[in-house]
Amino acid sequence: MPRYWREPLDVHDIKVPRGDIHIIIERCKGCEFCAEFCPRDVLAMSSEFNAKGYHYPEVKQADRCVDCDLCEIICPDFAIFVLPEKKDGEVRNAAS
Amino acid sequence: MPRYWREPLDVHDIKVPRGDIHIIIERCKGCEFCAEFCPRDVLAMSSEFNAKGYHYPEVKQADRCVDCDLCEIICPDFAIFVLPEKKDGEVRNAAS
Amino acid sequence: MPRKEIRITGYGGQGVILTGYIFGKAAAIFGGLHSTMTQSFGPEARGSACASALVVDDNVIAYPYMRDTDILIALSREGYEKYADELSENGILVYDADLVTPHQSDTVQAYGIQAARLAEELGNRIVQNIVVVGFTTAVTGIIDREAVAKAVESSVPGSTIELNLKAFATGYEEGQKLLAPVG
Amino acid sequence: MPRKEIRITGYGGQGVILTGYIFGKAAAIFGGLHSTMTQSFGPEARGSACASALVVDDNVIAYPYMRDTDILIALSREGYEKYADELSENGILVYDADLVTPHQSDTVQAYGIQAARLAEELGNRIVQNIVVVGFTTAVTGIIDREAVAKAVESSVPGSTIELNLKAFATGYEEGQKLLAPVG
Amino acid sequence: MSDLKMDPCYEDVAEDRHPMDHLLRADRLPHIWCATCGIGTVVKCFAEAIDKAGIDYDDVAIVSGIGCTGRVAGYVKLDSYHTTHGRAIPFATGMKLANPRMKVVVFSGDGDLFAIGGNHIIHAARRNMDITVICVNNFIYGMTGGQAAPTTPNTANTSTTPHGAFEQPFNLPHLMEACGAAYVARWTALHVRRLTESFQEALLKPGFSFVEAIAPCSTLYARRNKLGSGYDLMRFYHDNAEIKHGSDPREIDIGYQNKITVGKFVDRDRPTWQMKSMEQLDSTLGEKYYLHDEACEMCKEDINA
Amino acid sequence: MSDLKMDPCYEDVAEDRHPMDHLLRADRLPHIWCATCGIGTVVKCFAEAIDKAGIDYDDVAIVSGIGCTGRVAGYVKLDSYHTTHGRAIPFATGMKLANPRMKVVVFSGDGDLFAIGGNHIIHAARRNMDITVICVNNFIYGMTGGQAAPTTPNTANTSTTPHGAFEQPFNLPHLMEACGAAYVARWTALHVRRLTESFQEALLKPGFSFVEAIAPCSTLYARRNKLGSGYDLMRFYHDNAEIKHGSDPREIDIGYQNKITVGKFVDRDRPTWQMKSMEQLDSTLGEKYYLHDEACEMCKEDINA
Amino acid sequence: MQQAEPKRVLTGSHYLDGDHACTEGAIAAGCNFIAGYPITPSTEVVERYARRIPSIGGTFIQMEDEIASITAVLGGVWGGAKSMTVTSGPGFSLMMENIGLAAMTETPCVIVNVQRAGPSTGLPTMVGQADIMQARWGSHGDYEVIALAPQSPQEAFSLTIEAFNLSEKYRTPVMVMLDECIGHMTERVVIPEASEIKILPRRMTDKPKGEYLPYEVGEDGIPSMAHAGDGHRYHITGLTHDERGYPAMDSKTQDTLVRRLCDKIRNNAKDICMLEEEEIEGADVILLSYGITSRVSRAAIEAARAKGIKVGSMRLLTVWPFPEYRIKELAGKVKAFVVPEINYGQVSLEVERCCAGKSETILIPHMGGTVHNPEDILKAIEEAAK
Amino acid sequence: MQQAEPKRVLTGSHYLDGDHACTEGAIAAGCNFIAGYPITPSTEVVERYARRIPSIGGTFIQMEDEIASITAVLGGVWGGAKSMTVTSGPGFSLMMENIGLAAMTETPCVIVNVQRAGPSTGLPTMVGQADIMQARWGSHGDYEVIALAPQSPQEAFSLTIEAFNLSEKYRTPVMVMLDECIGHMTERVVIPEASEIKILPRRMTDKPKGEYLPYEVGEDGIPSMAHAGDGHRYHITGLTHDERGYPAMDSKTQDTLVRRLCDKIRNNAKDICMLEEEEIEGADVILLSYGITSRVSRAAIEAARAKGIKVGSMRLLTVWPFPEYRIKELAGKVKAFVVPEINYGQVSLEVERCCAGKSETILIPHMGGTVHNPEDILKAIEEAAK
Ligand SMILES: Cc1ncc(C[n+]2csc(CCOP(=O)(O)OP(=O)(O)O)c2C)c(N)n1
Ligand SMILES: Cc1ncc(C[n+]2csc(CCOP(=O)(O)OP(=O)(O)O)c2C)c(N)n1
Ligand code: SF4
Ligand code: SF4
Ligand code: SF4
Ligand code: SF4
Repeated sequence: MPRYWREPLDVHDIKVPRGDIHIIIERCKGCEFCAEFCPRDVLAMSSEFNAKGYHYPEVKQADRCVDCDLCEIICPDFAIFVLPEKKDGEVRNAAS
Repeated sequence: MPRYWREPLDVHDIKVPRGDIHIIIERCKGCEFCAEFCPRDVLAMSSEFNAKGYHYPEVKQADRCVDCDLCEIICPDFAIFVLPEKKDGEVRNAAS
Repeated sequence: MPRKEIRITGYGGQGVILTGYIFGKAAAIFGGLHSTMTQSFGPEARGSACASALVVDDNVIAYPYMRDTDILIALSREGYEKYADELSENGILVYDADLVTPHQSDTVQAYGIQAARLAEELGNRIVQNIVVVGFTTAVTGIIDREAVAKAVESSVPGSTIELNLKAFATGYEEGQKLLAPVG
Repeated sequence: MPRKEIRITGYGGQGVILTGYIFGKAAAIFGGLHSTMTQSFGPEARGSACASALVVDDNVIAYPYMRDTDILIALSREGYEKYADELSENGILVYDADLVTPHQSDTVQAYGIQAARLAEELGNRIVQNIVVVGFTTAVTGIIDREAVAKAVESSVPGSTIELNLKAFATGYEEGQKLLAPVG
Repeated sequence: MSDLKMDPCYEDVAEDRHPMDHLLRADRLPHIWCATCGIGTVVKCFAEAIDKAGIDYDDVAIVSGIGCTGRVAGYVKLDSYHTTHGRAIPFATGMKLANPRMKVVVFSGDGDLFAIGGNHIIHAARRNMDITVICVNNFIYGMTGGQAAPTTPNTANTSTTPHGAFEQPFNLPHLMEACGAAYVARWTALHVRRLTESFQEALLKPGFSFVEAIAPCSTLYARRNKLGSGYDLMRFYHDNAEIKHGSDPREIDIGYQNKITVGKFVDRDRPTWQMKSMEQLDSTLGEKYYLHDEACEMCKEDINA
Repeated sequence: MSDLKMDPCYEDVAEDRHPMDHLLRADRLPHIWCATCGIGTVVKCFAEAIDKAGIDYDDVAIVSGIGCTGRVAGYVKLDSYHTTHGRAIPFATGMKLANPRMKVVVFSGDGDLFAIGGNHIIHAARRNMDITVICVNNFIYGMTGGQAAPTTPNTANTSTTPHGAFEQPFNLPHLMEACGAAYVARWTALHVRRLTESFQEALLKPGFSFVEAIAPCSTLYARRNKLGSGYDLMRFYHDNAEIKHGSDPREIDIGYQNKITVGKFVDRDRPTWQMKSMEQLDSTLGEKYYLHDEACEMCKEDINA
Repeated sequence: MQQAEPKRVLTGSHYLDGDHACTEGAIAAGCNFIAGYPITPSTEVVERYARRIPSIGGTFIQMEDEIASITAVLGGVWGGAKSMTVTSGPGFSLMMENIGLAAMTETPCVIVNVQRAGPSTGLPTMVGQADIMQARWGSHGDYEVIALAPQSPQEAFSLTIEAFNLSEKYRTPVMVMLDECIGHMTERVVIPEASEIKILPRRMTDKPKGEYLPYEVGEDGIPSMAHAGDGHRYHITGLTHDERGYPAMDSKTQDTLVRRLCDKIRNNAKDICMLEEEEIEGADVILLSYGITSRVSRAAIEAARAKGIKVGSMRLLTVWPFPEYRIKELAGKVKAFVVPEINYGQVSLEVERCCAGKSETILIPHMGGTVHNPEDILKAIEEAAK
Repeated sequence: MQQAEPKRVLTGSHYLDGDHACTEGAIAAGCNFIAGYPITPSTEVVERYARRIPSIGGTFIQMEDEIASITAVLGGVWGGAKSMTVTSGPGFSLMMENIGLAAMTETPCVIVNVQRAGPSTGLPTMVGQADIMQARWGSHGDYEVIALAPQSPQEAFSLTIEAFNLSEKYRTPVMVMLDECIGHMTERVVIPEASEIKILPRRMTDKPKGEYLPYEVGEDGIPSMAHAGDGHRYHITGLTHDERGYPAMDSKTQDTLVRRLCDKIRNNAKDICMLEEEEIEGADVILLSYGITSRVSRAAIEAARAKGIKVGSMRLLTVWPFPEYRIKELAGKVKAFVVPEINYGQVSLEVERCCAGKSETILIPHMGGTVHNPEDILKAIEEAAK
């Protein structure tokens, strides 16, 4: 499948920012926008259904995420978001 | 008062057509369009009023009329019209 | 003053409504009376027959419409023909003599004035009605001259007050000249 | 046949209405019965919970709505949760086993089928409901298989008849396999 | 002068009829329009155009909305429909579709067509509905006594802009062009011959044709703005109208007492709604479209087998 | 995957809130829009733009009409008004005039704004009313089940054009430009960053700003036309949208599954309705205008002397 | 009366909802022009029509709004078509001005309102019966209309045909007041042979050119029509007009005209009103209902009878003109009229007025979204019978 | 109650017609936003307002049509203004959909309808009183409104103020049903000192941010408002909604909402209804009238009394809600109610219903264009008293 988003310009920088991907599964309607248009190919659709019967995304390659926020902004269901990766040692409720 | 209509191109032809001007006085609302825009300066406004209280036009120089129909077409009240002058000997109900 | 009913008639653009308004205001605001002015015109905004009606009374006016016309002011032939019959016995007819030719009548006092022409002479045909207001004030005496003048002054645009008061005076003088009935 | 009431529920886009339509048509046009299909959905055109209801009867149907659900066909969890309680004693539940997990109940016969999955296998998820139609026909026996098949055939676009009949057959076979109640 | 026939009263005209009287409801004349109002002149040009275009009177319907111009329907002796304010165009649309043989002409005011009726005119132009729209633009609402119109030029005084109009007016030809009209022209009531010609062209043009006819409203626009009478406005048009055929419609806005660009601005060929409708059915259904007796698939579907 | 937080049901999101949830009525999520519908993405971009433009949330009001897009008002946690079909713009106009401090944003569908609401939008643009209009164009009526819109491209299938659409659709940017809009842009829902930027510009632009956001209607437009889902339409936008800032709006019509020209087409300075209103009163009345305590001439007129 | 055109009649048994059945009724009645604007729950009517056009001819145009739709319908009628528009509450409200024009110009046309629950946007996909008074009073000024209320898809078919016939007979807009329940309820609809469907042709003038007056009437008070292009070159207007169709700005013409417009309906109420009565003789209580509510009431009526209550049933197929004459006849003969409506009291007000205190009127209001609970109706009947 | 702002009150005696007096009432009441579209015979109201703006502040916008006007008014209200629109029959018809929105969203606003004779374009410059039922029933779905009917320019002034106050009190659109006669009748209007004019301020929420629910109500059933920009970030919709203002698509919410919308008016009828009664005690006949007709009836009443007939007079200053309670009290105590109206029977239907056969109801219809002939009214009184 061709990639539909151009690579962010800063992709080869040394300090690549990293993101924590959060998915609110029950909001997801399985449109695949996030997975499809992710410039870093981080996401893939799960084979599981949520309660409404949709396949939702899951993180396929977490370490490739550069916190570009594209999945967050393109998601029509406010179902996915990315937070800058927490520093080591910091504790989060939900981490990818 | 300046003339507001250009002379018809055929005005200097030899066979100048002539028109019989008919005025339906009670339709007239005294707008002066006919008199003002007549390219041949045929009409003038009467000092009389009609029943509605308007001055109506009268024929000032009947022999200058070339049946160009301008007064007829510009009159917003369908109150004036021109018929081609009858040939000599022809009898008309109303002639100018 | 017992109830008096006045009809003003003409065509749109002649200031028929303003005429009624001025008399009404003169009565109700400057004359210590009650007055109700009503108007009627066709659906057509302008150009067609229109009329206003004024009831003036010492007492509160319940029924605001005309029953018998005490005074008919006719500024057009059409209007005159339409309302002439309504004029009561001993009613007063005021008319623009260039535009209206009243029928002969024994019971009506008729006062004609060439108001349109006088207005044109004053410089603007638009004050035809104010000439008539002055004239009517004089020939009918129905409302005090001062009150009517005040009503004129307070009802026309500031820039035209002078012209209008001149028209009023002109009409009033014509009226005084003519105090003998014609009809 | 005495009055029977069937509820079909799911979300918009699953063909909930068409499912009701097909059973209704099978009954009223091909089955010699009376039937009334009604529908309910949110103001939202699509995507949200929706349901259709079918009453089938030997006699003319006056009251066209559900009183006791004899058969509940649930294609979504939301729909199931909403209508499960309405199911009468000895009622039959038909559900998509991937999407709905029925509560334990002693009085209900429950038949699950992985209809969405089967439909996807058949090549188009859109026939999920037709799989369920076949399955329901088999497990409930409420309307003659022939009549239902005719109704399917005459209710879907010409180009999809084949696929739909295949889906119907698939569902029907699943139903026959599963004739023992699970609940 | 004395030998001119003067009709002593209105009924008397029969003997010596105005040559347009056969196209007029002469029994309703004189009309209600004010002295020096330009609407009558536009009507005159229109009547002339019908004759010149050689259209059978029985094949023309006039639809008007409400307004001074809206009264045109009442004076023209054609099938004529005086509808509600702003709705002449959908009425005309229905009539045209029901009776494609008719030339359906909408004759109405700028307020009627572009204020309350604005939505209908933009959609009719978009659809290229095969009607002719004549808009008498007098820059004001005449019938209701001189309120601002969506055409009132800036600073002009109206009864609802007593301190001067300030809303940007529509540039009617530009709007019509943007919506897709097939024919767009503008003239003033003074341009009697050009206007007549334009009406002819519009009547014969397939699709949506639009002619703006600028005309004096004497009683309200002229008087209120101290511009004299309609007569003075006609003189103003004489001095200030510039004929520029094919002007870019974007550049022909009208300012208060500014130059007025007139001319024909758009004349293009676009298939009409009806043509496109038929073409589309034809291309989708092919043969089937013409076989009206065959029930369509949908109908077959639910016939009792 | 297993360490990703999955909210087992809707209420559970509070702990780990989506960063936009403060701008959303999260208690109403999931929203009603279909799977792969693009409206949500446009809303997302809009929310982003408000944040980026640094506008106080209390100073923005959202007004929607009726339609799938019309439901935006119900999901955005701002003062938000879900009005009647087609009437968002006059509602917004009244609100803006009553409360000039507010940024009033109309967020609605192409049918709402350009079919039934067409007259309001052309007049608001003409007046340069200081509001921002966001039009989600999905080429169809979503809410009512997939009927033709005045944007439906020719030959597209809809429930009211079962044999293919044939009416010429509006070219929205062109129409808005012709009516006088100060800012006009078009993007697709795929252009999330550009769209967001455009919203920012529009929000900050004085006067009438208009952004067309083309978005997939999966359930009706895509499915009915066998174009797959909204996902496929997004891919189509990717392959077929051409960014051409400053294109002549006359040349950016959208055909059925043709190239789509996107970009910013108009960005011009025109005084807003309110500015012009004040200027006009000022120039006519001068000092008097500011002396509100002095009765105007008219009032003096009829005060009892 | 003529027979329907065979190519327009889908003879046979169909499984149709009320909306689709309504379309088939219109087609059978000869409707060859529909202008409409989509609105739930009515859109199916025009969607079906749009699909049916290639088989039947005719024109459907989706207008820019409901105002345009109703006005195009009027233009279509004067252009010679049999025309109809279809909407629901919000669109019905928008049509009001031009429904007035239809009444004023005596334009025969049909307006279908598939009622949903209001006010305003309300519950767009859910039932209401609260536009009944609006159908009668929604436009300004005095006029009368005819409004019918089907109770099943079968009746949506037959009453739509009837609506066309009545509109031609009385030269008036006729409303088909469906409700969402009937519109979206699917049942068997049996469409008879074309020869069994009676169509009333438009009453066209037979006057020679030059003599036709568009509002000249004979004894029955109903004028004859001419279409655009027929050569009569007549004028019509929404202004008060004389028999020539010319505006006449006086109260005498107004009096003649408005009385005639209203009386042609009022005086023919017995001809227009369709009532279904059952066990009225000797009843203690009459259950009066219309539309879906009449079906919901069946259960209550049967239960009440089972309990020995003498309850009659009166169903209004015609809601307007209101069958005043019939209620007045029955007032005093029964204890009460029980009136369930999916509104907060509309038809019940008319019942109450006509009862003149001689029988009680008991409204069972229901605000919409669902139908009544039959038990509430039963309870009211029991209460009333006491 | 607050006092009017002095700069908005033109204290003194003026010679004004009803339209102009209405404008002054609106200004005194604090109206600072008018959106309108010209229509005879109402336009003078907005024309005066446009002229008055420089002295009072505020905004007038002439919208593209009446639909835009009423909707802009609603937007203005939620933006914080006291707003009004003005129209006549055809425009009133066009406003109906969004009057429904006003009722549904409980938007306090004033709609002035200067009635002319209809239906349709009718007699645009001449009187009618035939929009009364439309005021009540013109929009789809169930709702209630308040409608007032002035009988003089003085009342056009004072009832317009009252209209604003009632709209704020009950959070509802209020209609001022002028008629052309009153609108175009000029009389002395005495405008009191600002301190004597009582203005009811809008009922704003006092909830802190985050706690405000737009449709939360206390015992009186009337919610408090917040304006755009107040920081509450609330939602309103024309859909059926719960107290949060969120759409709720179920019949229970519908029931609660629609009942409350109607009951807040119905249950307060005694507070809202203004009646002017005269010699009702011991009357044989009551002449019930409103607007211009009440003045035309004076002569008839006096003449009847002069003939020894015991005729009482009841004048409705409030037409809606209809003073049902009062008619019911009086029904049976008098022989008849005589109801002259410039229509073919509207308010008389309500009178007839409330009389429940205990008193006769005698309509004196008049189709409009002019007022009644007082003799016809007298004749009817004499007839009724027999
Ligand atoms: C629904 C409705 N609103 C308002 C009116 C009042 N009205 C009649 S004509 C008119 C404006 C006419 O202006 P325009 O179309 O420019 O025509 P003109 O009179 O200037 O020729 C208005 C506002 C009406 N008749 N109906
Ligand atoms: C007066 C009125 N007419 C019709 C409708 C029905 N209606 C609701 S939304 C809609 C069209 C919506 O289309 P669009 O604005 O393109 O929005 P979308 O749903 O596609 O986002 C229609 C016709 C209505 N609610 N009110
Ligand atoms: S973009 Fe959002 S809705 Fe779509 S698949 Fe990803 S998380 Fe789900
Ligand atoms: S143009 Fe017509 S109306 Fe004008 S003055 Fe001449 S005759 Fe009279
Ligand atoms: S008001 Fe103006 S537009 Fe109307 S007739 Fe008079 S001059 Fe013409
Ligand atoms: S119907 Fe279309 S526009 Fe509406 S929510 Fe679904 S995909 Fe979106």
